[in-house]
Amino acid sequence: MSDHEIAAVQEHSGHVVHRDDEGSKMGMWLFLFTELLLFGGLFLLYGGYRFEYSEGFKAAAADMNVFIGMINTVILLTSSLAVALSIAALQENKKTLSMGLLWFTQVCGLAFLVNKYFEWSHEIHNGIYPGGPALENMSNGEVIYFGLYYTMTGLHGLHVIVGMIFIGFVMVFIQRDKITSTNYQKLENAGLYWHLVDIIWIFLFPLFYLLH
Amino acid sequence: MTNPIINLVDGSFIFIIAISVLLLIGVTLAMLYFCFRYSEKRNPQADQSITGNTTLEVIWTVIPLFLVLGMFFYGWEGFKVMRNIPENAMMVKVTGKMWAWSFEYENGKKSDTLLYLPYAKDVRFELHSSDVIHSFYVPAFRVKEDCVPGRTNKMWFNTSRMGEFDILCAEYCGMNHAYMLGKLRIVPEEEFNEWVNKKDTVQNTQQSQSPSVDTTKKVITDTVKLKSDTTFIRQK
Amino acid sequence: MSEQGKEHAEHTSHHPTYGTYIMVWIGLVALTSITVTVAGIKLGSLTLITALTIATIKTLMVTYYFMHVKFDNRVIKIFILVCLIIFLILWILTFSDLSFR
Amino acid sequence: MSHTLAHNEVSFLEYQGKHKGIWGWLLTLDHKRIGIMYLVAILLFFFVAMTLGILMRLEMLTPGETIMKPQTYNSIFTLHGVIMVFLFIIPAIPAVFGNFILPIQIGAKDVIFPRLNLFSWYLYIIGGILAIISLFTGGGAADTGWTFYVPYSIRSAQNVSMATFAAFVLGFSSILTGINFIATIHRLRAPGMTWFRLPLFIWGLYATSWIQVLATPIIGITLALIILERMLGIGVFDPALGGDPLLYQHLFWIYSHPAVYIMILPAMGVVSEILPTFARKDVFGYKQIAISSLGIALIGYLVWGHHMFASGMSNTSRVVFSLLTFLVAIPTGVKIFNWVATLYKGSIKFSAPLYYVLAFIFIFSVGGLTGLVLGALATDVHVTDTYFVVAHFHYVMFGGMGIMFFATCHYWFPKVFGKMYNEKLAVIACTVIIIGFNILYFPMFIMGYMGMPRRYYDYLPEFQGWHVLSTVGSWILVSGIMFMFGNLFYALFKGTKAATNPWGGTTLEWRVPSPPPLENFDEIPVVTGGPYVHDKPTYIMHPSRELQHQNGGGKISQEVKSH
Ligand code: HEA
Ligand code: HEA
Ligand code: CUA
Ligand SMILES: [Cu+2]
Repeated sequence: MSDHEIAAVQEHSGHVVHRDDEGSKMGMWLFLFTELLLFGGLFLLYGGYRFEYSEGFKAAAADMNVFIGMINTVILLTSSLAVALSIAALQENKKTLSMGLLWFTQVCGLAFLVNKYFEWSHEIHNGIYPGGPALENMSNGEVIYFGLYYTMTGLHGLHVIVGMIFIGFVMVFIQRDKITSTNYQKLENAGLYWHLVDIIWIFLFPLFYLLH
Repeated sequence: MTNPIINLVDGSFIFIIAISVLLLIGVTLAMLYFCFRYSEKRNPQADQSITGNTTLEVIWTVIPLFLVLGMFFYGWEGFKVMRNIPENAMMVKVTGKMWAWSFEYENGKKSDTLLYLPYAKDVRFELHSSDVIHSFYVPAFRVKEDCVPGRTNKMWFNTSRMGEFDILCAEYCGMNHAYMLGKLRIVPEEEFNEWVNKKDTVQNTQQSQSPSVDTTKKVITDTVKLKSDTTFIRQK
Repeated sequence: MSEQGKEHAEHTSHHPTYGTYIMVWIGLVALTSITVTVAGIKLGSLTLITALTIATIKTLMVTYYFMHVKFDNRVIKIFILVCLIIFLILWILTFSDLSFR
Repeated sequence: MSHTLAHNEVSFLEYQGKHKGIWGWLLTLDHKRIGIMYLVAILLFFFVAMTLGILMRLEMLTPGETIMKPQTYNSIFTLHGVIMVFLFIIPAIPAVFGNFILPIQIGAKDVIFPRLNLFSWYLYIIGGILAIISLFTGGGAADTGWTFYVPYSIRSAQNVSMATFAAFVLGFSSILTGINFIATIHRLRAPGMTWFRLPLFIWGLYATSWIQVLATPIIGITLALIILERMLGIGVFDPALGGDPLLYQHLFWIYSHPAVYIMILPAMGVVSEILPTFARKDVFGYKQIAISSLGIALIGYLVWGHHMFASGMSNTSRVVFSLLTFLVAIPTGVKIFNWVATLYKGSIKFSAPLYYVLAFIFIFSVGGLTGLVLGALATDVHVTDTYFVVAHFHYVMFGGMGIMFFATCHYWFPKVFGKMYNEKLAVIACTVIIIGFNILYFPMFIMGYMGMPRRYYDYLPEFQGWHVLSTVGSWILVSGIMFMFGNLFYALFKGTKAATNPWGGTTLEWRVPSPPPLENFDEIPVVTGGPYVHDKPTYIMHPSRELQHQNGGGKISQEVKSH
């Protein structure tokens, strides 16, 4: 038996649970797949309905504020950058920088949600909500569009919140030196989650805002 | 009178079942024979050298492939007939609602529960629903198709047999799904014409609350009672 | 087990630098503004196609660099591919119904 | 290397860790204890659902009202289906025996994420409790059928929201188990355990886990949408608002067809374990069986439309789905043929698990072959939504997966509990079950072809003879099942002590004591050969001791590498 194999065997027989970063990352990716398919079902519905009601969809989307959508896209892209940078910073043992970048991410997440809040309340104010007065008079395609709009952006918003909580926990761990420059897989996983949330928005944005 | 749909459905059924039974017998007999021949008693020492055989694997991949393709094509043949609705078929509009069938003929004649059709005619059905999904099923003619709210589905068959047949609802639609029955009465053409051109009688205007099929009379009385206390949260 | 050892070693070594990340970000923002502009010009059915193509490119950039897939081992790449293939199958088969109804 | 074997001699059942008594179970991170907790919970739900099945059969004894009103009947088949599918058959083999056996078979001390494992058990329990609460709250038990088809599920006044939410939570639990298994199989295989040395049960679980991860989210979102529609009236599926009920059906079956392979693949994995053990020889066509599991999982994604042949789906789509459906028969056939060939020139020892497996091969073939009748377009239009379908899926689900669950219980019982049951009685019970099963379900094929629709509270008088026969069959089946469980329960308390390897199995779980110690192995074994090699050892259980014996142990590393 080579030294290497002996080491491997011994490592496995130790009673301390062996830290497996690669496995942890794999688990996170598998989880991301389930998230992707969760939204995947909705995207499929969107595709199906857009095919059936392309005119209604266009009419409904005219109501969307492209500017807010674009701002939100940039906000999320920037926050993704911050998370990616924070990992690099932590790897170089720059704890303060890393924490700062994560704070910045949280602020971005919050800003995104605030924008979303104003957007939703604007629609609701205009009577566009399930059973609302404006929606009652709209065509089937428009009703479906708004049904999907609320569910998809709503679910996405929920994911932003979950991502922020996830990052919040990670920040506590970094503060307490549970996550360090040699043991940063949890931060990476939080990052992966955050990027996924970003990717989903990358698709939601053109699908709901940019159809003229 | 031959009816292509019945023949093709029954034909492909027999074809698939025949192959299946042969395969099943083959597999089972081989299994039982091996169990008998190679039991511990008769064969104390297993032959460890047998771990696979590529020729066999190919055989039992390729042959089944052809068998199932055969089954597919037979089924497809029947299906083509089912979906290929004759141009000059007479049309009946079928509407399913909880829990009764109603039929409307081309001349505007309406009928509940009871579907009169002339003998030896191609009949096309347009299927509608006014609430949830139902399925218009006439077992005697081997056809069914769902009635989906918001859509118009189509099906057809040839009324190749005279007599009375059951119409059933084959898609679960709530409490009285089992009582959503109808009767198909196929009569000689003259008799049908007479019926279809007669002005609506009392029997047809009385908006039957529940299907009035003789066979289920007994149970209907107490289900009508039950039905009235089923509420729907959002009645559109 | 030696396989695992190697993965460990790989893990810490190359990650992109700050510069790369920032370049990627600039690219992403640029692409975003392109989609918005293109959507403004009336291109008809092309709008959707360009929008989705750009979104796909952006996604590739995010996964490749921000999510470090570029530096991951083969297993994760294959996983992602499997997931995408399945997703594609769902689309194709669902549209085999919708587009022929 | 320290030889602290002492604590490892205590079995996981007796081991007292941080928490004592019941907390030692409820807070355990040990995969074996979690497996047993699943077993208890799943059996509980299984009994409930079986009782509902029996009640349905009683109702069908006579036309008209026999013991219940239509509304009750509709709720009962819904619950029967929901519990059987989401609470019994999907988790049964993976969550119970997958959890228990998987880490041992690949030579690991636990699954890779033990906390997640416990968490998914709790999700399972929460889902189960929600399902039960849904019976008594809101408008009463859901009455939509387990398929929750819109728009009925949106309109029904019953407590559909809670029932779908329960299914949602259960789906989440299933996803987490899947993630855990995939990562475990990738990361924690013992040295030398290459992919083609994995036991076939592991291959079955691996394929299953992928379906769990990549299909379950779809049903999650679909059911969530039903809840949203009901609560908020969001227009997504409701045709009154322009929704398309067929899109719902697509989404539902995108999950639920692959789900039937979630049910059967682990069962097929166990077949591939039991046959070589009792034939006392290597399995026939190892690679084909392993790959066909992946094949079935993949093709499983391509065929969901066969549930919608009469729904108004486009003709093109119906033809495509029918063609694809037939392809599943190929990898399944490959498995069946290889299993039968495994018996060839074996030295077959007849024990209870083997009887169940033989029964499985016959009954599952009947179920699978009748699936082909459903897959063919012309015939399916006639028999869809009739008792023919009911017969088909009981043959594959109960006769396939259910019977294999019983087989699995008998096969690993000595390993899990360290006790041995009365084998004669087990074989008698098996015989009664098979007879009862066929009398119960075979008449349904006939009724179905005659045109008896499913989910019917009542029926036309001409069907009564068959219904009576079927109900009588259900009584025979009940006696068999009660007898079987009685035998096992008795053995749990009064059984004789089981040996480490009572059957002469060759996989790793038979190398550790019965019941296994807390961390399974005091030292991770090294694997040197395939899983079903009967004539030479293929595991080195104590590599470090071996190492001391033969200087440098060049032999081991050679053998490890040789594959
Ligand atoms: C464990 C679960 C399980 C399994 C494994 C299967 C396996 C199969 N099922 Fe089944 N099925 C269900 C569970 C399952 N099914 C359920 C629950 C429903 C109803 C859901 C509902 O509506 O409530 C259903 C419904 C259902 C339908 C829809 C019926 C309808 O509603 O109209 C169809 C249609 O194609 C179908 C087909 C098949 C096929 C082709 C297989 C194949 O995988 C079978 C393959 C096996 C074999 C073919 C037999 C063995 C092979 C040989 C002996 C080799 C030689 C064979 C040949 C050469 C052909 N099934
Ligand atoms: C794993 C899956 C599984 C299993 C094992 C079973 C088992 C049984 N099922 Fe099945 N069944 C389904 C899954 C399953 N079912 C599904 C998915 C549906 C579709 C639902 C729908 O349409 O939505 C269905 C539908 C269904 C119907 C059709 C209803 C209809 O369409 O009208 C019928 C009718 O007879 C039926 C009967 C039975 C019977 C008699 C059993 C028997 O095997 C049960 C045997 C029972 C025993 C052996 C009881 C022994 C135990 C006790 C008596 C309890 C003792 C209690 C304690 C110790 C606490 N089932
Ligand atoms: Cu109408 Cu069932
Ligand atoms: Cu299916």
